[in-house]
Amino acid sequence: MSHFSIFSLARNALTGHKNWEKMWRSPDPKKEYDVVIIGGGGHGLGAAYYLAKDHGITNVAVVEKGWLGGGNTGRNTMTVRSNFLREDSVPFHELSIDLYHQLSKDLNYNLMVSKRGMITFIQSSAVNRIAMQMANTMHIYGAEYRMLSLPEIKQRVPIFSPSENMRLPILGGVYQPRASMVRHDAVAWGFARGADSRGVDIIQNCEVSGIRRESGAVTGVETNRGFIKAKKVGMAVAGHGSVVANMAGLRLPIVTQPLQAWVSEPIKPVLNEIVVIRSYYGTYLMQSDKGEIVIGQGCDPYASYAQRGTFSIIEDATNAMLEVFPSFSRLKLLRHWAGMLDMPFDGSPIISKTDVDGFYVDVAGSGGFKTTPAAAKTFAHLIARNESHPLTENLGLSRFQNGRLVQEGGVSANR
Amino acid sequence: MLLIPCPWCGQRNEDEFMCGGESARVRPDDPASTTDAQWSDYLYNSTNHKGVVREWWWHVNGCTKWFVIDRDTVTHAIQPASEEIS
Amino acid sequence: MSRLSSGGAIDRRQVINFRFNGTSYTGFKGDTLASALLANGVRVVGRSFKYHRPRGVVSCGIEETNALVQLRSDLDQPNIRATVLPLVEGLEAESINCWPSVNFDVGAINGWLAPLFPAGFYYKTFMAKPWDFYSRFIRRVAGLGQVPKVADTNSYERVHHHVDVLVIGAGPAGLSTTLAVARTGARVLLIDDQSDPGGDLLFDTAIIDQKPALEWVKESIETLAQLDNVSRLQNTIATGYYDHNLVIAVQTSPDESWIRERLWHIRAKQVVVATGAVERPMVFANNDRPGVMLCASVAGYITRFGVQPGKRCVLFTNNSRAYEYLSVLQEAGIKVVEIVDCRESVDDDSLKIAQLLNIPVVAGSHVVNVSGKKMVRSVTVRSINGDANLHTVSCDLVCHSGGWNPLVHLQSHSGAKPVYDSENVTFIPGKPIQSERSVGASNGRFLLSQCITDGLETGQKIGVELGYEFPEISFEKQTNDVNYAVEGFWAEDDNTGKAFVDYQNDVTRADLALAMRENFQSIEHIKRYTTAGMATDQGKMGNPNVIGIVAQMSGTSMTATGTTTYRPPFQPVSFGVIGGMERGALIIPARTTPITEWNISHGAAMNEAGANFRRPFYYPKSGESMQDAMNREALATRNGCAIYDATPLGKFELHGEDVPELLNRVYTNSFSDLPIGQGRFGLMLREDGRLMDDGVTFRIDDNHYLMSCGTGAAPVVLGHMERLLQTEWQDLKVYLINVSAGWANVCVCGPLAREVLSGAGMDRELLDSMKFMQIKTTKVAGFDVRVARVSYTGELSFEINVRRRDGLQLWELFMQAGKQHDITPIGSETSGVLRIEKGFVSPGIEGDNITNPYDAGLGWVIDMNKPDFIGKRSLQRDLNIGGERQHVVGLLPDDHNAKIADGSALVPVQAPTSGNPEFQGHVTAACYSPTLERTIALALLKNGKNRHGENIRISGLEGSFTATVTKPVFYDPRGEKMRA
Amino acid sequence: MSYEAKIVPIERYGLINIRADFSAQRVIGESLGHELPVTAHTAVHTENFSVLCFSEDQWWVRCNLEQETDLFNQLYDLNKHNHCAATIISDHFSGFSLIGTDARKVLRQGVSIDLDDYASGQCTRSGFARCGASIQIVEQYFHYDLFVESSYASYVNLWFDAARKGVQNSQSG
Repeated sequence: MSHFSIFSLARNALTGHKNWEKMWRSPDPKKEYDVVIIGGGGHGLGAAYYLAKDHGITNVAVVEKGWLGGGNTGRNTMTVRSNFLREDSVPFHELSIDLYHQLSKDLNYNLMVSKRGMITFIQSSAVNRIAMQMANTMHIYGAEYRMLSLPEIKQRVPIFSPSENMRLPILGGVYQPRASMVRHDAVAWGFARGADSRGVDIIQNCEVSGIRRESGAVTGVETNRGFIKAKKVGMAVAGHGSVVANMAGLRLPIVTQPLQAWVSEPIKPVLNEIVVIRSYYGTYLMQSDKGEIVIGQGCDPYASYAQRGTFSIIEDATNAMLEVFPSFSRLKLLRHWAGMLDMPFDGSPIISKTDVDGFYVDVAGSGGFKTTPAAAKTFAHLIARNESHPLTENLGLSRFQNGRLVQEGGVSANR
Repeated sequence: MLLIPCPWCGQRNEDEFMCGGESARVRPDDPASTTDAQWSDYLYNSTNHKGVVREWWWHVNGCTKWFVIDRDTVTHAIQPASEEIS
Repeated sequence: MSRLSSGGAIDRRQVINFRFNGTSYTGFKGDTLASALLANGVRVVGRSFKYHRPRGVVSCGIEETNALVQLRSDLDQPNIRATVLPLVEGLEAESINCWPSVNFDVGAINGWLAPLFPAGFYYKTFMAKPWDFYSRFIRRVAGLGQVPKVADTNSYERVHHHVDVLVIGAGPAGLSTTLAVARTGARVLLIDDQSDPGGDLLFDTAIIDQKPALEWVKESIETLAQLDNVSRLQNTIATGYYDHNLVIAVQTSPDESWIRERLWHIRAKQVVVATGAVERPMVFANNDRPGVMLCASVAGYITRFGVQPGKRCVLFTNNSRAYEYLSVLQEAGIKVVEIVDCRESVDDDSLKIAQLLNIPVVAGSHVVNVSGKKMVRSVTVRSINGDANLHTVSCDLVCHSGGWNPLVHLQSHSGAKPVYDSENVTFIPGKPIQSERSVGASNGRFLLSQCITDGLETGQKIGVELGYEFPEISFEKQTNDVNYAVEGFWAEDDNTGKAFVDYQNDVTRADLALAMRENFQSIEHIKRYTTAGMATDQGKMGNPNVIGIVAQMSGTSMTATGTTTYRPPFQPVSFGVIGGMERGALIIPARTTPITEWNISHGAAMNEAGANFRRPFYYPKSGESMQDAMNREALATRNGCAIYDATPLGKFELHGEDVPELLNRVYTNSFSDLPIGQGRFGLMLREDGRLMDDGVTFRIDDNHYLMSCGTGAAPVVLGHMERLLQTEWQDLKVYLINVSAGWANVCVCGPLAREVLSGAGMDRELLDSMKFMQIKTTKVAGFDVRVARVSYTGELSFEINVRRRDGLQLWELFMQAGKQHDITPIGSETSGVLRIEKGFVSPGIEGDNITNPYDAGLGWVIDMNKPDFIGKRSLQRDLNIGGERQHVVGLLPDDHNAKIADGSALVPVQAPTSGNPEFQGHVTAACYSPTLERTIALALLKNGKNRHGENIRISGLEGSFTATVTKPVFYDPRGEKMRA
Repeated sequence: MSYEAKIVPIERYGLINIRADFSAQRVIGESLGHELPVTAHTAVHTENFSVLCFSEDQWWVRCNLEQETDLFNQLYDLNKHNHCAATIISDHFSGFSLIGTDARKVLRQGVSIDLDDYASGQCTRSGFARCGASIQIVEQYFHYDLFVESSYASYVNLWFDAARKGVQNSQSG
């Protein structure tokens, strides 16, 4: 792997950039691997990277039915944060932020991790109570989260000018300074390059059609490029968790729902922080490095694999946004799209063994981008050692047997 | 904005309804006799099928009736459920 | 000046003054900003995104990538396409993305550094320091225009509309379709983005049946205007095509003068996409220089605006269509010095035109470079195979045409996949997924005659499909266009300069090559790595070129390479119109009770109470702090009398012989033996054993019950029971009727409650005789009321229910009667204090989706002997395998005045307050109790039930306190007061 | 400047909700002296009252306020021997008449149903302006009576005002 730097750019400029190496190989699948990871997004590629880096397991294939990072890795709002309620959530998400902030150097690939800070508006006493609970749980785990007064919000976000007759007046906000934005595609590409250079085979356009088992244990995967033998198979297929798990004869506690995101036309920088207008419809927005205002909201309220959602979500979110940023009224919506979220019943990630020996699942939960490195690292740990990483002991499927859910607001709200 | 065929009111926008999920998820007749695994499966798991799914919808802002439709979760094409479900 | 002395659809009598980059200019009514700038000889209108290269107008339509401007003054808006911006008096516009000026832009230094900035360079560097360090600079140079400085004072509207057939585009194909469908009597709506119908015919000199095409347009419109079943909207652009044939369109400046833009939600049985096609650029070195323009657009500026964009022109093309514009150019006094055609053998029709106009054709050749920076000076031409024909031609205008791209975007939104048409070297609509048809140029039928025939035939088919009779009509129309012949051309050139495939994002052919070299194979990868097609024009012009070049470089077909997915909207849409009018009070409803206005006018601090109700938080007297007000209100309740508005609580009537059975199944306790006139506290669980709601259900009559529930839980509870009745338990005979808003519910509570009520005229005997949990019907001051003796405060308490219309009168009556007892209205925050003192568990607070009723100390409400109830099996599971659980406990802080925030964490008393102490639980609700004169709290604590008497540390952001764990009840533990 | 349409609160009216299974329908019809309408979106109009059909087992009897109690008493007791329920709901709902040449242009902002489908005399229930409404079509396109849950009435007043003449966003911003 050639080292990327300003010097390598300058050197290559002299030769018209004609000598850059491939970022990763395009190998044919071997007959057998120690581990096959299904899904070439951030989670799967990351898991392969950490299998090689942390555990020295390099005889690994990542099989991807389309192109690298073509699923949710490339369809999210690029936000990384750890403001959660539960003791099982906060440290896990904190690990993710820690890892993200060192990954560009580790991978020698610029993920453009920018620490923007996230402000969540408080518009009712009920939200205030939840925010305080979150703040205090986070405080325990060393994650900074503090209250902001209205003038403090105004000072940080000069463009913030809530209308005077807001239906739910903004009483203040909570602020996580370490919430960040990360260039989403780069996460997949960086992990891919890192894994490939350590010997992992990344096989694109390779669709899994079956998971072969013998006496309750995995023996390999059937693909459109033939059978690939492996005693350990990890699944990291955001948006298709049930489809793949079903190949192993399993049902999962998830519903696949569209999660939409959209961007404005690019404008000069006006918004540094990530802003959450929680109380109307749960709208969040931020400005990308490119200048687009990136906006998102909750899931569409039914199962769908269609990668598109209903326009009314955008209409609702727009109203919420304009209540706080009236000057965006004449900005324009440039593009909208949807990812498919495998939403667990309790909204929290599932990183788990299954009833099938050697078959492991990583289901991202309510937005898997933010957890990518932590999920990848702990998933690699689980696969390598066949036991949970300490941070994900309570994030396994067993919680759905004993009822000890890690409630962060998932499907249960709909049932 | 899906158009949901309510058997009583006709085609209406999805925002008049609430989706009740897979109709195959039926409450066990005698919950006490289920194993923990069976109960967990009923409570939390779903088939979450990619393709045509038979599911409940509630016309909350209309005739207030619950009914089933067959909806393709990939194309969103909808058919009234082809046969009665008990 | 480049304005021709005659011609164009502009009104030369109406001069319009405008300013661009600080200079004053004039144009005419009918101009766009772009045509007026060209007419004034303004060539450089903007700078490019990355290299800050000077850019000029390239097209005359919505596909424009270069001429983006910032509007100023009242119209302040960024990134407006000058090519579709109607010129209005006083318009002020500026170039974007340049400093200090468009003609001298410091950012152009990036052009010199360009070798360091290939595609994706930022992934490879800027890693020595955190990205924040670099991004501060990078962000500043990114972005296009600026957020408007002035507030938007306009009104917007959102409407729903239904039609049988929606036709999108009033060009020849759309008009023909509409004409045909209209005759059937089906409801048709024709929408078009321009101010006038005609589509490309507005920019053209086409002939239909020996007459100028625009006359045919005029006649067609007149015909349609006669028909009641046809409506037509101009200035209305379809922006997205969604599920189940929903099309969203934006109408600008509708007739209603108070509306700036209207968002249409149009649901159609059939959608006809007739959005036309746009011309594709050729890819060659320096193809972005001002003066390099699309061929049809140059003709368009001449025909529609009477503008001559140059004097001496070279045409570079790969198709026959471009030749059709030559006579327009020549007649406008533009000398076309040479036609460079990359086809080896040029078709006869084209050659004939060139011959007739006496223009030399250099076949099998291509333009390999353009010289001139802010204006074209010359082009270099060379044969494709070798150095033959190498020569330089001086010119000030390069017209280029790389063929035509059908605007398949809307069809693509609908779920269809475009397919490659090798004959026309372009992507055309694929198999429709919804009830949709594409017609005309957007369907790859580029000839005018084809457009009309396609439209008429399609219209007929649709009419028949919708079940209408269809009259005979002739499909034959005589037009003057020649056959369309095109050859794909994406050959490598001499590398003499940047050959752009995406102007706005500054993506070059070399960038595509680099991406492929680095093993980005999928077209989606290449798009993302190079950003080709991701600018504000979303690749309308350039995408097929990207695909063509990638296919050529990788040696695969266009089909195999495929397109990227087109995402809505088709054109950017202002957020203002997306939001419509739902701002301020309209964003979500604020629900009211008959007492709401009284509360507000009596100074109550209001707060959300759930289900969109706002309720008094507390009632501060002048100069009183929140805490003082709460103390006063709480003490009044405990020692005197208080009144509050309980109207927002949910109230449902249940009728039918199976109501007790239903109640037995949805509540944890038994309702089999409830006498008439009596109520019972019930606890409702979700199937997973978690708290859903609690409330009191009364038996009114034999088959008639009344259930009350929490405000926020009301819609959930009603939905829960309705679902069970209609899906799982269809055999139960129960009807549920929501009567929540029909009754005003005034609660009078406190030891003096009876005095107040009897003072108001209520029967004292009845009050004295009523037992806890009873309900009676009686009269007060002539009002029929239902009186229920229930208590959410722990005090003697009566809820008086009266018809909504009489609610305020009743409230005021009680206020009057209570005056001598100093009756005190109390808010929800005070109710919170009272409930904490009593240890009443709130399903929405202590019940945090984890707590089960045993955890909450509500085991006494559970009858596990019942055969079944919702949640029972899950409770059994919790007991069997649920492990250690969190329990509701009380906390008594050692510091009696401790200010404890709700949500504070609980840690072992010795633990440090941060850095991974053992997490034990959290405070759910804390308050200062004026009755106990100390701070108290309810909390969820791991294994808390078994830890009464232990010490624990409350760890909050504001401070840390030690406290003793107690039973979760601080006041009147036996409930003697409320039963008094 | 605004649409040509006015909003008039419907003042005194009686409204009784009827739920009844198939056999109880007949009994109720007999009691009312008129069969209940059983086709979707239809209503029957008698001299004294109208019966609006909202579902296969849900009706409204709209009458004068003066008749409400008597009619209710007459219907209520039928539940002793039949599976049916009569409930006075004239307070639970608040009525608005939307009248004018532009009534349709106001209403189409709040409902997503096809207004061409509903002829004079018909009725339906639909989503409306984030709260939902029962709608009686008095005169197609020109006169609609809308009933919303009373807790939404003041919001609906604001809504109609804005739908009629737009909101100047500057005032809210």
